Amino acid sequence: TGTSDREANLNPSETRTLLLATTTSLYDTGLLDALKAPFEKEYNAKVDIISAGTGTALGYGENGDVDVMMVHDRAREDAFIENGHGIDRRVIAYNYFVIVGPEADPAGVKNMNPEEAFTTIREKGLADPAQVKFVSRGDNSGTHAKEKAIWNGAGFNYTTDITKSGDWYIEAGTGMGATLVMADEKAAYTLSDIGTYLAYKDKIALVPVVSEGEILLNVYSVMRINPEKHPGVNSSLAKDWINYLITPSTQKTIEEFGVETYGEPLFFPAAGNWDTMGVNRSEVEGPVV
Amino acid sequence: MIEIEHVSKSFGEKTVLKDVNAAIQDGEIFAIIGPSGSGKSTLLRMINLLEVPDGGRIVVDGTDIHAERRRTLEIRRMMAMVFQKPAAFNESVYDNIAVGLRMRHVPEREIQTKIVDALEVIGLSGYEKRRAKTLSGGEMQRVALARALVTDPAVLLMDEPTANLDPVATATIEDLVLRINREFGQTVVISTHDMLQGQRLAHRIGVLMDGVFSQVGTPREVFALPKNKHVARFVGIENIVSGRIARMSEGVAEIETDFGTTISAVTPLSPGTRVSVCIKPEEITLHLAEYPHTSARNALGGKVARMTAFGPLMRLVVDCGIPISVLITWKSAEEMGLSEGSRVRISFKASAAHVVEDTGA
Amino acid sequence: MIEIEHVSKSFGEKTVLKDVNAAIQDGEIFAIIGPSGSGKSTLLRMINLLEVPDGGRIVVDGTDIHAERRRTLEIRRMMAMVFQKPAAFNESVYDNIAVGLRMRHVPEREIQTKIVDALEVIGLSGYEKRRAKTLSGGEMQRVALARALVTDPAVLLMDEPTANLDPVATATIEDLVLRINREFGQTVVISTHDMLQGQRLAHRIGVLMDGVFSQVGTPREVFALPKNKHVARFVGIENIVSGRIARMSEGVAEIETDFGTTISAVTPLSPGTRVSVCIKPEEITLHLAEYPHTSARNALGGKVARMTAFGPLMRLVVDCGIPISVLITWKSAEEMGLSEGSRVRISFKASAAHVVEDTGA
Amino acid sequence: MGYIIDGLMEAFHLIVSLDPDVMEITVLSLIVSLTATVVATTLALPFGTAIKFTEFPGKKVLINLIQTLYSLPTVLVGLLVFLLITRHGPLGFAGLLFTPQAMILAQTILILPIMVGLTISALSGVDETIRDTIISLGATRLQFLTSIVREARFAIFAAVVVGFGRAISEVGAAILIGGNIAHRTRVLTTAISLNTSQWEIGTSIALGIVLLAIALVVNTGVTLFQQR
Amino acid sequence: MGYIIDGLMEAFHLIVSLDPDVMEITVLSLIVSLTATVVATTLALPFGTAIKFTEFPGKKVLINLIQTLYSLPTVLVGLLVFLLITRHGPLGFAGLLFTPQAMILAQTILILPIMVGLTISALSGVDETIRDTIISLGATRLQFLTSIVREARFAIFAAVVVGFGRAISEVGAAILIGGNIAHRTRVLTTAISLNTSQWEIGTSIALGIVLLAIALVVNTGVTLFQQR
Ligand SMILES: Nc1ncnc2c1ncn2[C@@H]1O[C@H](COP(=O)(O)OP(=O)(O)OP(=O)(O)O)[C@@H](O)[C@H]1O
Ligand SMILES: Nc1ncnc2c1ncn2[C@@H]1O[C@H](COP(=O)(O)OP(=O)(O)OP(=O)(O)O)[C@@H](O)[C@H]1O
Ligand SMILES: [Mg+2]
Ligand SMILES: [Mg+2]
Repeated sequence: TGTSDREANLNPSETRTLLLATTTSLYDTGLLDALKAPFEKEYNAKVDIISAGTGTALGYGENGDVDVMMVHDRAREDAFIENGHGIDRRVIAYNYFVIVGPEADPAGVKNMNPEEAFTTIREKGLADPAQVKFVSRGDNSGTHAKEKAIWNGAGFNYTTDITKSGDWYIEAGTGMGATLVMADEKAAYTLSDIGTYLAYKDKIALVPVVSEGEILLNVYSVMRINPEKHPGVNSSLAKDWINYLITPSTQKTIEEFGVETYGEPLFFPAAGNWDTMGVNRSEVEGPVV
Repeated sequence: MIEIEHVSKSFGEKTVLKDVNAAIQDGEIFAIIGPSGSGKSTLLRMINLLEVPDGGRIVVDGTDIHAERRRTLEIRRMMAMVFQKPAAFNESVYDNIAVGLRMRHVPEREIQTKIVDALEVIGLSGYEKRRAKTLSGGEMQRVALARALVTDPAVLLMDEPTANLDPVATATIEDLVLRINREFGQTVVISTHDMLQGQRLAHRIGVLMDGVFSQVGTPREVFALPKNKHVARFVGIENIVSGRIARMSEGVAEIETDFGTTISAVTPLSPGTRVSVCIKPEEITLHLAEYPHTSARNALGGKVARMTAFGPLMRLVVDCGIPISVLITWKSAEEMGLSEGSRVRISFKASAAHVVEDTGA
Repeated sequence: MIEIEHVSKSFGEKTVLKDVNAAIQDGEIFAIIGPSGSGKSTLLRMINLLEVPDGGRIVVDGTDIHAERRRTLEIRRMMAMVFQKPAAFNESVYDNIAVGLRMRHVPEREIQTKIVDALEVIGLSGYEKRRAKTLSGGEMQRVALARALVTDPAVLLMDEPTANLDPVATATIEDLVLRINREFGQTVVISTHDMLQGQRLAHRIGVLMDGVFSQVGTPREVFALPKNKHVARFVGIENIVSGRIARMSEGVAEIETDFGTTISAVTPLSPGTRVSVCIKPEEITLHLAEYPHTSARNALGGKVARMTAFGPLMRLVVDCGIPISVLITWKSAEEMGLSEGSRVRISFKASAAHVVEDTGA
Repeated sequence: MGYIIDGLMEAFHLIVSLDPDVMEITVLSLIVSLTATVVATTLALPFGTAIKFTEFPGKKVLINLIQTLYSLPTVLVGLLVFLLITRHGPLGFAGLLFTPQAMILAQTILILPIMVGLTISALSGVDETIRDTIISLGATRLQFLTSIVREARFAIFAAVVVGFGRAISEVGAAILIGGNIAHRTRVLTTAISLNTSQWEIGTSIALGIVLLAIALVVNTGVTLFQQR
Repeated sequence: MGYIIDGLMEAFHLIVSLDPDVMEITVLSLIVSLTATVVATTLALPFGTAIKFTEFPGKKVLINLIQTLYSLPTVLVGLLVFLLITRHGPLGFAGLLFTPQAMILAQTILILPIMVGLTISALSGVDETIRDTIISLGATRLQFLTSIVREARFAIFAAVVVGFGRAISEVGAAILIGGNIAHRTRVLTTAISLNTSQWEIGTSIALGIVLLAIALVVNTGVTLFQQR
């Protein structure tokens, strides 16, 4: 059957289950947990969230092992969709990456634009790696992709000018949290998504040094796995989930999420902001049918 | 019947058994004696299927036991072995003895009766709950015997089963073995280094030496008529004199010894043959030097060189050119007033000198 | 000197040693004999500091060895022990023997000489490279002895060192022990269940029974004059007759036995005392029934009930109302034409009957 | 140090309050790892005995390979099992991915080499004379197995404890195969990882202590069992 | 199966081409884990021997606790070491965080319990008669240790192999303490994790195979050494 739900196979009396793969940084904000409760109630379903690195999450999707995918790496999403694994992408929210660094700001990049700041950090880092350092996620995550984009935007060739260019540039190869901790330990700069940074703010001494600039835009989207390529995925519930996310009430929940905890919102709702994000309106508001 | 046919065995470079042959009858008690390292344990282990012969075969009741792999278990279960180094399972004495029975699915109640009886017989009643690992050497040896016996084996293999036991405990065990052999017709193959034990228990003895059974025979045959000087020496015949048969007169051979003296002895061997003459110390009569000559064919004069206790007897070494050991009772030693240095005459009958051909080596 | 003073030891509920006392002189060979489980090994292990006495103390050259913990190593290094179950290190024979020397930092060249010599003496030359775990029982026992001996201990402790050896190998070992004892004045404490070995080797013997040394004395004393009937039975005196001293006449006691007969014997005990009379089988003279009466005080008629080989001798059991064992030579048995059922007379001197007081138990 | 004290306090609190979430993941941890240990033990005993007591060419090489697999990284096991049970994998039809069953499978594979290897090692510690005695007493193959294992029981229990320890403490396979789904496949180690990635160090330590606490209970159980 | 074949091919390629990046992380893996194993062994032998051959109250409890620490999750070890060596921690002044030295420390702590436990287990396999013989021959404490360890060497080598396996295959502590910094603290397991998170399964498997290959080399070395 088209929707041969594996949960149903195991236990037919159980409610339907949606398997959702997401990146750690999104999951760790707690947004998805906040969103899934009303959905589960409304649709008499269960949402099981698997959080992993962007690559792993997409990997699960490529194999048709999950029903829905939520990541924030447009380039790889495009490839994913192009390869026929994903369909019906909808953008649900956005926010901005921040460049964080030591309070003392040894490179003096505060309030520069992102590209300038990166250029300066590199320059000062090359000159005095003991004072100025940059920690990179180095793991090909969405955040890392963004970092590379900024280096490119600043006119550097990432592989030749940045990596292996000196002790100032530290390629960590770990999650966002660990990278923040490392940057903190080393009094270094790094690029972080705002959600993770806010979650870590109290535990580390890093402060945002650059938080504005178009290039820092971070777009979160959802898509379902293509049932034609992967028969057996829970397609109808996946549609329900996407549609649920773009409804105005859900968008409102997204807008308000985190205010209580952090004193500021973690996400901006996608609804009405397709321009800011540079995507089609249908990708924001068009219901999946 | 256990037929051992041309069995050989080497460990690495070292050949332990060359060509071992013997047929052990049902109901027989067969003792293997031989020097340390001669392969007694190896042979028993091969009968028990723990070791595979390199050559030859062992046939038990018509079955070549190392060839018929399908019947291995059945054959093993009709035998039981008491090892030279008895192994204790890390369990109670009770559980140690019960192992074989449990393998045969004997009901626990029956096991219990058997074990209580067995402990009684070996003199270890009340030891049921003791950790077997803490037993004394002799206690463990007896437990190992009980472990083998309770399985009622048709063939009992015992590798020096009383090595760690005092004479009183040994006697108990020997009585037990004799009894079950008589009552149940159990075949017993025992290796022992205790010559007296061989004599006491065995119907026949095999002397394992240099990779072969140098001699197989009744205890009397082996101890009184050893086949060669090596067997003779091993079974405790201390006086072995080399020589050559010079001539025969009236059916009695005159043997010129390498030490100049001449010994008369009864032997079918012909003149010219090189021989060893074995004279058991207890076959020699000892007199004070002044005693009138006796009828015994052989008589030598000498001096008492050493006197030592030898259990119920006294052992004298008399220097007659060659040292000759003589066993006499304490009583006679006392009566004769012997002491080291006393001049004496020794004599023995021509029939008391056992002559064996010297075959090299 | 090793002074054993009021030593006691229990394992759990079980009291093994109650009150053991002995003083072993420097240069003495002291043999411990006793039934299996009597605590021989335990006592040796306590001297070797492997076990701690529950009570009493062991003083070696003035030092209470279990109290002076600081000197433990020094004391251990002046001793060496040959264990009843010799343990083989999972190494070559060479390395097994070298262990103690390496611990003492003896130069490797010297070690090598010593080991070659030691292997020669124990008859295992050429065994250097053999894995010790594959040695035969007797071979391992000899290696363990070599391992102990090469350290030149002032005190050599041996726990049944020849249990797995044949008489020829045993004789070699005994000669070795006697020689080093003579040459180097080594003190030797040996436990053995081989009575003859005790007799052959020991200057003095201690009989360990029921937790105490029932008797300590020269071999002659222990074997000829056992202190009580238990010792008597243990050392192999088969004829032990219970009775009561009825009267004394001319310094000789008349003992009414529980079987009706009367035995004359020499004893300082006074009339009325309950006693056991021990008569060694070899002290008894045996005649055919028609033989004229002898001068011996004690004479009994009977019938030969059983004849068995006993090494160089023949053992007869004569039924005289009570069964009496007699040892005679094969020769006399033959000369008298004895067979089972023959009517005989046995006799023994009053001085040949050893009388011990019965003290309960 | 503050974190450690916080962790201890929180662990204490979590344990005494029987926090339902913690209870749930603890129970799942126990079920998954205990089952994997039991399955691996059941396989390791006959395998180990067969390898130890059979002579065959390449035996040493096999043992060497088994020992090499002690170094199997948990992530690699996770990946291999993933490839096996992913929807398009050979066992995809069974729908095992993201289930506790799959985690049991992965942990079993992970600890099997070490359990076989330590079983062999344990059996090597049994004296040859004991082996001969068992055979001589007329043991069937199965009786030989049970007797020799019984004799080696202390070392085998040590192997079991090692296997269990490795199973319950591993996270790589559990997270890849289980997906760390709340209320479904979240176990103690994946929860610790999650909390660590959120830098909730106190909670991580608390969960670690809970993990050690249940390991303590299991080991005490095993110890008491083996001393029977 | 495709991935596995890819992985095998890639592993083969990485090995024969002596890919410098792979060489680098392989060498670091080896250095870190071997050092940790050597340090842990050096500590475990005397500790294990002392615990085994000394009688003291609470001995059973101590052994139980040691066995419990077999279940120590690597992340927890990572966290504890992190708290110790973070800039604000008691050892912060040493600047150990994100260095191979710190990884060695963490792995040593991780495998120490299992090495002590298995040492005790190995020594328990030595017959009491051997123990008595060593003492009787007049061994000093140190000689006793070396002799008994020598006699238990097969089981101890098994313990070493287990310890090494656990060290080289662990990732939780390595990533937390080392940070998986390219060309500095990246080891095979952290590289495998990274590649897996990027869904470079072929590379992950290839690196896993490289890891097993070096484990094979190490184990073969240990085996040859112990058979000397
Ligand atoms: N695995 C082995 N490798 C090499 N030699 C061995 C092996 N097993 C036994 N041997 C040798 O074979 C010979 C015979 O050993 P076996 O145990 O049968 O002797 P034995 O007659 O029982 O001696 P003992 O009276 O000392 O017990 C010995 O010299 C022994 O060293
Ligand atoms: N750890 C222990 N626990 C309980 N009983 C023990 C322990 N060790 C020894 N025994 C008992 O103590 C007694 C004396 O043992 P020991 O080994 O000293 O006897 P032995 O005289 O050497 O006997 P054998 O002649 O049989 O070697 C034995 O009955 C033995 O069972
Ligand atoms: Mg033998
Ligand atoms: Mg003893």
